[in-house]
Amino acid sequence: MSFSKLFMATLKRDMTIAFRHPSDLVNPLIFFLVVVSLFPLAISPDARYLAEIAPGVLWVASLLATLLSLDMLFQSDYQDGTLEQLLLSPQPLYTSVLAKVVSHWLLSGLPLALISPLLALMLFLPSSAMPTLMITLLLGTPIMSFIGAIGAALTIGLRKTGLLLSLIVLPLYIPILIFAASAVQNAAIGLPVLGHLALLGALLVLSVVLAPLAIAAALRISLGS
Amino acid sequence: MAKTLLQSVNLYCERDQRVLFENLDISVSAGEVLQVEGPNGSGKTTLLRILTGLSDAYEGDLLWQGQPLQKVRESYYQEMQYLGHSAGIKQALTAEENLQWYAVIQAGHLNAGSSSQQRAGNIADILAKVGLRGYEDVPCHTLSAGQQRRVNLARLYLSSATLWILDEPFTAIDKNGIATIETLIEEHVKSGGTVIITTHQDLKSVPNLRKITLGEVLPA
Amino acid sequence: MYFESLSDFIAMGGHAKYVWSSYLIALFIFILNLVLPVMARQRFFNNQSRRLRRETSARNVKIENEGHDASGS
Amino acid sequence: MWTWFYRLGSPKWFYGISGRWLPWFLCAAMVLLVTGSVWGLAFAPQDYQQGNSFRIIYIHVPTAFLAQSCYFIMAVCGAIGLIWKMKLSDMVAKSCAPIGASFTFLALVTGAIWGKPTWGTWWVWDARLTSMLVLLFLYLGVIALQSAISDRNQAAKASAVLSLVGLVNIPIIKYSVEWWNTLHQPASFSVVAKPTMPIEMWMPLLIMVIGLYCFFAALLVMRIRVEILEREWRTEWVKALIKKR
Repeated sequence: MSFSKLFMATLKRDMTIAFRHPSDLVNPLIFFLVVVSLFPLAISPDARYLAEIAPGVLWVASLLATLLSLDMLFQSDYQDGTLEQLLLSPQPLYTSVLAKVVSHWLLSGLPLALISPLLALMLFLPSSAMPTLMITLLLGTPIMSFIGAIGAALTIGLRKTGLLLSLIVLPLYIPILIFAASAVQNAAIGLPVLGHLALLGALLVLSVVLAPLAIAAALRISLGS
Repeated sequence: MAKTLLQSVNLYCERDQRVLFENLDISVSAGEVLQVEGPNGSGKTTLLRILTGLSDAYEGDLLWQGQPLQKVRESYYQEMQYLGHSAGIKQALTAEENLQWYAVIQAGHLNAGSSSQQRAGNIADILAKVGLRGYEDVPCHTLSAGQQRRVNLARLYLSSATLWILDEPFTAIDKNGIATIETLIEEHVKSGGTVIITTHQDLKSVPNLRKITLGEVLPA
Repeated sequence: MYFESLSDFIAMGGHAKYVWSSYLIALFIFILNLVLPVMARQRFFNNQSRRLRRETSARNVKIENEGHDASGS
Repeated sequence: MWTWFYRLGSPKWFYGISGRWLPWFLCAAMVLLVTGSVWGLAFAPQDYQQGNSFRIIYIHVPTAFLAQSCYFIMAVCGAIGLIWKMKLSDMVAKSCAPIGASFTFLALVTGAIWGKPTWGTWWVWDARLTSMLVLLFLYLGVIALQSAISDRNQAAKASAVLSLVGLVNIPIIKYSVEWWNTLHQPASFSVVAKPTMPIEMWMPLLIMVIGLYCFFAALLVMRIRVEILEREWRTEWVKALIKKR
């Protein structure tokens, strides 16, 4: 059994399921939209002011949207017993976990990155910063999916997971938030951003390689009682 | 004498400061059926999950073909098929899609050499065997509980594992279905397979049946 | 002694409230750290001795009943 | 064979031997901490810039120092417990979390108090204070996860994984925070580097650090002993202990 066959089978399965529950797909996006539109209401509709806080707001909002979408990663598989079958498969768990996280990103992070310019317009982010915003989201949301999946795997089957999951995962998101938001800020005032993006890329590579190991271990632990 | 496949030595398990079982020595060999009995809450499911290697909330040793189970996990899973308490199927997917995914992730003990067309044919045949002809492409949430259970049981046809571990496979299944499964188990055992099963059902036609009962040893 | 007098020492050159509050909070947290495990230990022994007593009494009752049954039959 | 040894032999042995160590740790901690703080408070010269408020350093720096090494110990012991299934190691990891969190909290509070006379505000988003804050979040996450899982072994393993992930993240967090805020003082104390402070300022700090390590060891042993009792409740030796009381 080749790596790609196993990977694609799980990816296809998760995508099919998600497309049969379109609301699961759309909800994080709506959340993103609502949270972002709260800031002008709460602070000020002044364009200059909003442009200044836009990078931070967009990034915090996408971080929260990712966080809230994490429970769809393993929870339903846990409830219907397919997760334990995945663990009992003779195939490497690393691959199937990788496929699950990638499908989570395709369903949550990628759409967020794609609609972010629209919301950036609402916050008057300078158009020179748009490409950087999209690139940071494209690089940063998969890292958040990977790290978040560790937390999701650790909290499977516990009661009241939502708050616990945020407590566990949010501190780990801090470096991504710092690098990404300051990259967008730099882009807005015309400073170089390549260094930031390189760091984000390095973090992405690190999380692709290491996180599935932690996720697989966490899944075995969570189902092991 | 047949070779011992799975063996537990001095198994001990406690839950919430209550001893579920202790000094439990089980061994199953090829061509045997082990029926685990006991009242609700006596730890049948816990025992089965321990035997699959899912749960490690135990003390004692578990051996697969004489080797510690933790060390030979991969080869154990090539040879072991577990049907759990829960449905084990995705409601949003059709019966066929569910089995297709299982065909891939169980590939270690899938009947080897099957191309995807053959497998599709296989899956249709298998669904017909468990009485779901005509239900291949409806989402599982439209099926009844018993039919969903049958989709799960269809995985046994998909597998070439030697050891089956079945947790209450007869739940929600009608008389005909029970007879079908019993035949299936019988055939499996006759061809040298091994089954560990929890059920309250009497397995009349099954050869080489042994029983153990949990929950009789009260904590001292 | 670095300070001229005790009152100088307590005044800490005008920074008394910062210095002394830091040390007091530290003392409080140190004591809390000491007390918590001691209390947990106490609680464990209380709970377990209660459990042991409960179990021995239950066993005694059981033995009595069994004795009764044996004589009755 | 080894796992059997660790599983059955170790906790009882540790309980016995640690009972003998504990008073020594406590005494050493008491003597060193009292000496260090009296020296630091009354005999060390004041800082020519910060005046006497600098004396907070004798509590702030050792706790901050210990808070970080405690996380390291927690993660490493968690890993040992995860890989070699050493129960004692799990217990060390579990006991580290609340102690470390309380020290982190203390370091933050004393840092804030120190900040008031130095910077004029209670809180500054200074790089080191911010990484301490994130460290506190990491500790709280581990504690929250630990207390959410009722099964002891599972809780130990899950929090071990989490603290290892945190350990991998800590350098990244530190780097990112320092990068985010390049305006920070260089670390004022390190064991290996040559001290920039005069010796009469620096000695009490060293004594406080050693004293706090002893105190930490004592606290750890106390918590582990309770943990051992709770895990071994059904063994004869614990039952005998209970009956003796």
